[in-house]
Amino acid sequence: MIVRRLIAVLGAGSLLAAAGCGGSAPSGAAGDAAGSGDGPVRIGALHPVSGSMAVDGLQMRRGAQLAVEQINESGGIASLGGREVRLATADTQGKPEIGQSEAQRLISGGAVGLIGTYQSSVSSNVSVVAERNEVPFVMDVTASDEIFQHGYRYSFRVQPGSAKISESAAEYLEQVSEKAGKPAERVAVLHEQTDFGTGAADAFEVAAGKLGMEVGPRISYDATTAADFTSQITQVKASGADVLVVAGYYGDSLLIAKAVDAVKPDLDAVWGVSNGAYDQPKFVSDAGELGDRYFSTNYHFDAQNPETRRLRAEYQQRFGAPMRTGAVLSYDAVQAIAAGVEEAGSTDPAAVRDGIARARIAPLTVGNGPVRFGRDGENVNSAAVLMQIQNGRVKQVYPPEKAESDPDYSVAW
Amino acid sequence: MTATIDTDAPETRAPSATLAVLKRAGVVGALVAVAIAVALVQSGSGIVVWQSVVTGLLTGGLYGLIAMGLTLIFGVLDIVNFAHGALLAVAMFISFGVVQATGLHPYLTMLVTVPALFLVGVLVHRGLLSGSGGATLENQLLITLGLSLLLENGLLLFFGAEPKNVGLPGETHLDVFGAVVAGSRLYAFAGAVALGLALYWMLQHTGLGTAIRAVASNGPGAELVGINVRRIHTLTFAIGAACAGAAAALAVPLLSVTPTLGEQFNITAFVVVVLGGMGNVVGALVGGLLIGLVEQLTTIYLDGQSSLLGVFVVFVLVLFLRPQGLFGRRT
Amino acid sequence: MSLLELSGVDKKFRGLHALSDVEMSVSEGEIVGVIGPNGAGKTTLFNVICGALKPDSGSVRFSGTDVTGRKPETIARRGMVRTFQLMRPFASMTVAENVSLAAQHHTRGAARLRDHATEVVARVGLEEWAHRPATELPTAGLKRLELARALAARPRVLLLDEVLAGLLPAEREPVLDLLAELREQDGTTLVFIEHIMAAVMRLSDRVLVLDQGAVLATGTPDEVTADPRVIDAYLGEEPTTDADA
Amino acid sequence: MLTLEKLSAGYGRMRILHEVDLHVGAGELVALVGANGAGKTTTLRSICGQLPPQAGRIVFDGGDTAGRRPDVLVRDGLVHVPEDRALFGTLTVEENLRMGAWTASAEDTTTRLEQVYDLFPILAERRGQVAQTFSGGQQQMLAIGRALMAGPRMLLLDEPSTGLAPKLTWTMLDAVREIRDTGVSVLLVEQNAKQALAIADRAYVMESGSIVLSGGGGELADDERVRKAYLGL
Amino acid sequence: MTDTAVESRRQTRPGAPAAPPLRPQNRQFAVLAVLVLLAIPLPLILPSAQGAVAVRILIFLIMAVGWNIMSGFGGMFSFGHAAYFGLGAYTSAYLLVEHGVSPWVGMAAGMVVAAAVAMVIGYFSFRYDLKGAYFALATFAFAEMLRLVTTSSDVVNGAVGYQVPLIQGSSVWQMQFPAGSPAYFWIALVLAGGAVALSILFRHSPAGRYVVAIRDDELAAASVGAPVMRHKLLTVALSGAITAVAGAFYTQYYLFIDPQLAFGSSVSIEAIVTAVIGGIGTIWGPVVGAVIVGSLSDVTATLLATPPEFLSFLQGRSGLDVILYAVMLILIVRLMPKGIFGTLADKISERRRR
Repeated sequence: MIVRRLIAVLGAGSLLAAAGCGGSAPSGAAGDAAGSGDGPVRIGALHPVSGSMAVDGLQMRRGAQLAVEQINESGGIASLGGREVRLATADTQGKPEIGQSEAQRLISGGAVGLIGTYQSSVSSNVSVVAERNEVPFVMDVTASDEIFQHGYRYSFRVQPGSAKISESAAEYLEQVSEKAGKPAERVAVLHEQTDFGTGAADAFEVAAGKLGMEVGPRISYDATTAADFTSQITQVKASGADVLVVAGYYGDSLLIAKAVDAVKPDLDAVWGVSNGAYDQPKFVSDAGELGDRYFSTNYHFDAQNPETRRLRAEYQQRFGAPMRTGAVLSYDAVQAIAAGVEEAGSTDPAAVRDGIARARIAPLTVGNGPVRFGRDGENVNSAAVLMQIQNGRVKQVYPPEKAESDPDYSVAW
Repeated sequence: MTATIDTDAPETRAPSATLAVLKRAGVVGALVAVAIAVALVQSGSGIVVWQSVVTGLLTGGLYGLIAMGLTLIFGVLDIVNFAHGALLAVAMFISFGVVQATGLHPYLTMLVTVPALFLVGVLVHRGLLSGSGGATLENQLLITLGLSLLLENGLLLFFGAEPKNVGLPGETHLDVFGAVVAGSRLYAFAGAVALGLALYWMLQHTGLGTAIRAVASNGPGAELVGINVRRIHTLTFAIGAACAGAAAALAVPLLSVTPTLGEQFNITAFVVVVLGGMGNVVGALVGGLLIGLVEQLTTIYLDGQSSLLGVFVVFVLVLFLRPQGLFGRRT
Repeated sequence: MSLLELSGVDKKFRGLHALSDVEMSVSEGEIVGVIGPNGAGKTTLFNVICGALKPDSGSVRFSGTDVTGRKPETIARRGMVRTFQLMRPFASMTVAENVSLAAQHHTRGAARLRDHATEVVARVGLEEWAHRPATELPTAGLKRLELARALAARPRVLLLDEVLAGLLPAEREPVLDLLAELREQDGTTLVFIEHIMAAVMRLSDRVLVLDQGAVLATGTPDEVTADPRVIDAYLGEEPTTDADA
Repeated sequence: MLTLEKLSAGYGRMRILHEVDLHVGAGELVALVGANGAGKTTTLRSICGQLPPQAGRIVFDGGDTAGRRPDVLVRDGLVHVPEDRALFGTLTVEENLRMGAWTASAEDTTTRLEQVYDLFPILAERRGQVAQTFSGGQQQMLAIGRALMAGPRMLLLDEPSTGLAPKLTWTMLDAVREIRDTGVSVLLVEQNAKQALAIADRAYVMESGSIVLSGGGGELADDERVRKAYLGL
Repeated sequence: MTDTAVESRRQTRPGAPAAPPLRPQNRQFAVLAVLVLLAIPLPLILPSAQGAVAVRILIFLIMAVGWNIMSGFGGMFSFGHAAYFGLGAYTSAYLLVEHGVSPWVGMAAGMVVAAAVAMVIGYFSFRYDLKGAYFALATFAFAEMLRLVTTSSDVVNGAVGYQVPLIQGSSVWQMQFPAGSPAYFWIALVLAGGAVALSILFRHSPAGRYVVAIRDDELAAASVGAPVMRHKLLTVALSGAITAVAGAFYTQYYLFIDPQLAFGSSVSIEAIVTAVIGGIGTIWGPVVGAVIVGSLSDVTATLLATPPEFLSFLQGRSGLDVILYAVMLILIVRLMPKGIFGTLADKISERRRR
């Protein structure tokens, strides 16, 4: 008796909660659930706006919002008679299972496509949801290359994959060091030991090997516990390597820079690959002089593109913070979906998918041309750029056509 | 009249206890020496191993520092304080905030963090842990677990997840027989030793310290000599929290300050506490050094493995074989 | 033939000699009382017999087999069951559940278990309490529950640790009657620690006196109570004159 | 000094003491004897504040002790030495003694420390030794010494002879009488009836949670009924 | 003798409570059946996002039931149930991805592996007599070790983890269905119902009664013949196996698993918190707890998406749901140590007795 009553009460409670969730979708969601009504075209954005990734998540959500505003200002979707676009947002909390249910919610709310999600584990889940529902999913930031090995039809990615960045890093390193007259021969690699760092280091090792560089020592570390890298840097110093490649997150990369400053190994360069710190303005201010002349190969907003400059200025003005590359990628991802709708002339997600596959989008991030998706869903023209901290600023230095200034192949100590 | 009662107490027992501790210290020392020798063979580079040992000891000092407050709470109140790491994070944020607001030298923020954490400790103990609801071990564990989630996410809610950094003004590097030591780490290490000695002195030679040990040794007995046990418990918890405050000020130049930074230290600190024997402040310091070494040597032994793995292996071995810790006495 | 036999049992705690060289033999159907002042080692003796403690040396034989250092549950299942001086009910269970648990190792099936438990509960006079939480019982009830639980395990030898302590004189009678009946009807062998001498006198065939871990005397109740050493051990020595000096 | 009026006490629903009346005058040494499980220890635990009474009153020095914890009563001069001695095992002898004077001034601590060392010289010899390495007799001396450090006006002693060899028991009880002679009231719980009755001014005999006999110490010592209460003859 | 027995069963005196039913499990099974029947139409009624929440609740439920058997009934406070969840998840994922074995077989294999590991960890912990905090810390250490070893083992894809390949169409044997299919919910419902049924069966079996007695008083239980070690091992094995089911189903539903998701300490904490909030050591506590904890993050998400006026400052802030559940955990432990269900059940049975 008691039990049943209790369960009934709780059941009612959870139904209420569930109803509440449904209610959180903007009103009218049910009306155009099929995506065929006259209302705005809905694009779903999944980002971690709570939890430890919230800062980046929020940046990306805002970047997507700016893209939607830009589209509407320039007349909406022309092929649908100027229909407006609206962003439907969701918080993944950085958890795959939340990401999955939120993706489901956005899709049943009538989203024609999804963007997201900043984390590989969440993107892995959302890509499956997208595939099953036959709704396109354009990834803005997602490092994992694994997702694109399943032959999913509905998954796309704007940013260059981890392997591509690593290959570019090896290539740029070879060329830049050669040009400076100090060709890199022996490269030490220090990487965090999860998926992200290991993947980057593996790809780099292969690419560098092909270019005739010797990789070693390779040292991995646990980013969640490492508090001091003096020993690792001493090991690098003892090995006689010319260059130190670092694939890590922000905090650990900062500690590595401090240890390099302490040990002062005999290096020609410190080189970030997909690094979370060495191309961040925050690193410049946190590390100060000891970060000077650090290189970083990564995806990046295109600092040479006036459109990008305009967008970043607007972001800075509206939100009081510099716009990060992730947010610019979200902007591009929304543009990709909008272009897909434009191309398809329909809000049917399957048609939009084909539209995206056909579309060409001028990106605000660095690329070798317009965003164009290959068979596997990867952006064929995605590219990584080399940045260096010069005089307290992060500058694009290579390849030459993207360079703001010349690379300075030397170290500060 | 004098009552003389002849006794059969073996008088050799006290010295033999000291001897046993020395013997165990010898065994541990020998194990460490062997471990270092193996590392030398494995790595092939003297300087790398030496740097690892130095780094391990310095990091270990930090672990000892953080574990001191925890061991006090564990030993006297029998509370597995899962919120200790979160308290450390709170103290770090206070320290960071003070540096930001006033430009004070990071170490001087101790003047704020220590009293602040002391107060937090009083509030937490009085508000959450003492009294009937907190009675059983599991309940206290769950309450402190809840508290750590609360504090971490509270910090997240109000300060965001962006890591914050505090530099040490006038940071220098020293050369110790070829190994490089950052001044900030050396100061933190010295601070850990000083704090450990201060705590030890306080426990051994002050009335309050003796009372704390008395309560730990026999709570009902302490009540029978007129000690207000609940007050001593609160004070002990507050002192333990204040230790986290001191640790925070010493460690703030070394780490990126994030709401969840306590997590990485929490479990290490528990290992240190168990290793050193619960309630044993000097044991915590020694245990900290050992764990620091274990971490560094793990990375030499097992390339590609997390340094935590070695820590957990040592932990499990200690739990099974010497649950009273290296320097504790089996009860 | 002796059913339970201890020889040379020694047990030390941190230098304290809790039992030294204890010899003891109990025949089938016998009732043996164990007496001795506080701290004499009586409960330690039970702990060693029932496997809760391992003796440092010496052996415990039960029904012809050596059970020294065997696990308590093994010894219990063989038919040697004890009660505890400080009552240890299963706090989350009712009285009947406490009792039927003890019968589980020889009786299967919910209905048969319940019948068995009901019978035992009635036998110790706890019917009214059968379905209440065991923790609600008063002292006397808990003592009976200890007894009931041990009985439900179908003991051949029942070791009772102060089942009468804390009972009012009026409450003792039925328990004593029950113990007597156990031997008469069930043929159970009883070894019991007791301070209440009237009970020891009335029930025991033989009495074993422990003092400071050693067997001070054995014999019939009359022999033992007349033994001056026993009286000394109990009431303490007379004041000696030289101590006044 | 101390009066119990119809005191009933116990644990939870379990009642162990049934309306106990008892009185200890100033400077008196009163023995409370009885068989195991008669309720003697429970009586002491109630008096010292560890176990709140279920009914009845405890009046110490003219005031009701209701709701006062042991640490508060110690400040008023009522000190309890429990049967398990409750020593601080990891502390040295001297630390144990100094803790005994937690409520006293530094001056008093020093003088009392000397007095205790005078009473039990062995403690002075081993002042630096850790208490848990002591034998039973030494622990008992330390426990009493620690209680004296508080400067008690009334001492509750629970079975000071437990675990002692018979010869030592007497010496111990003699020390108790010595303490009485310094003006401290003592309520002594003993199973060791003969000796307790021999030194007590007055005595109560307890059985099944009630007082069944009372009278002068010497008078009860010869009383056949005491013997019966123990041996049940 | 028989007469008194009958009389006491007939129960005439007002003071004595009535004899409980001979098989109390029958009533609990009935309740379970009703609950399951009521839940069957849910996925057809709920919008799909809420359907996903409902599945998540069921996963929490299985985890909490598993934890409750060991820590609630058995009193062995585990702080490392992520170990068993993760073993279930990884075993099934490994078998499916590397060897194409059906997830159902993988689930069964995961149960076996988890039970075996639980028994090994348990054996050593009991052998060395770890109790209370030490036991909790040891279980935690084992779970963390599994996480670290998995992270760096190429055999199981290291930190990358496993992504379950998507198949075309739906297959019960492969446990894959189209988006929004109610089948996932129904499978989870069967598994959760089975877990609760197993927990009921166990609780009322001779073994389960021994386990509870051992929890209450180990020596007393041994003294009436309860085989202590064997039953403790049985308990941890059963607990591990049930928790492994949650892990295996999780992998199959979310189609992705990595070391942090599988063995991370947050998994252990979720299992504990769910059972504690509902009520430790009761059959229905984990059920109640799962409904609350499982839907909590969605309730807060809703609250934050469109916050009421006085909470508007929280919009866009993070961590609120965890704060809520932390506060709930602390309050429940302080004020209702038996959890929501345990406390209510006590109150009601007390009132009934009066």
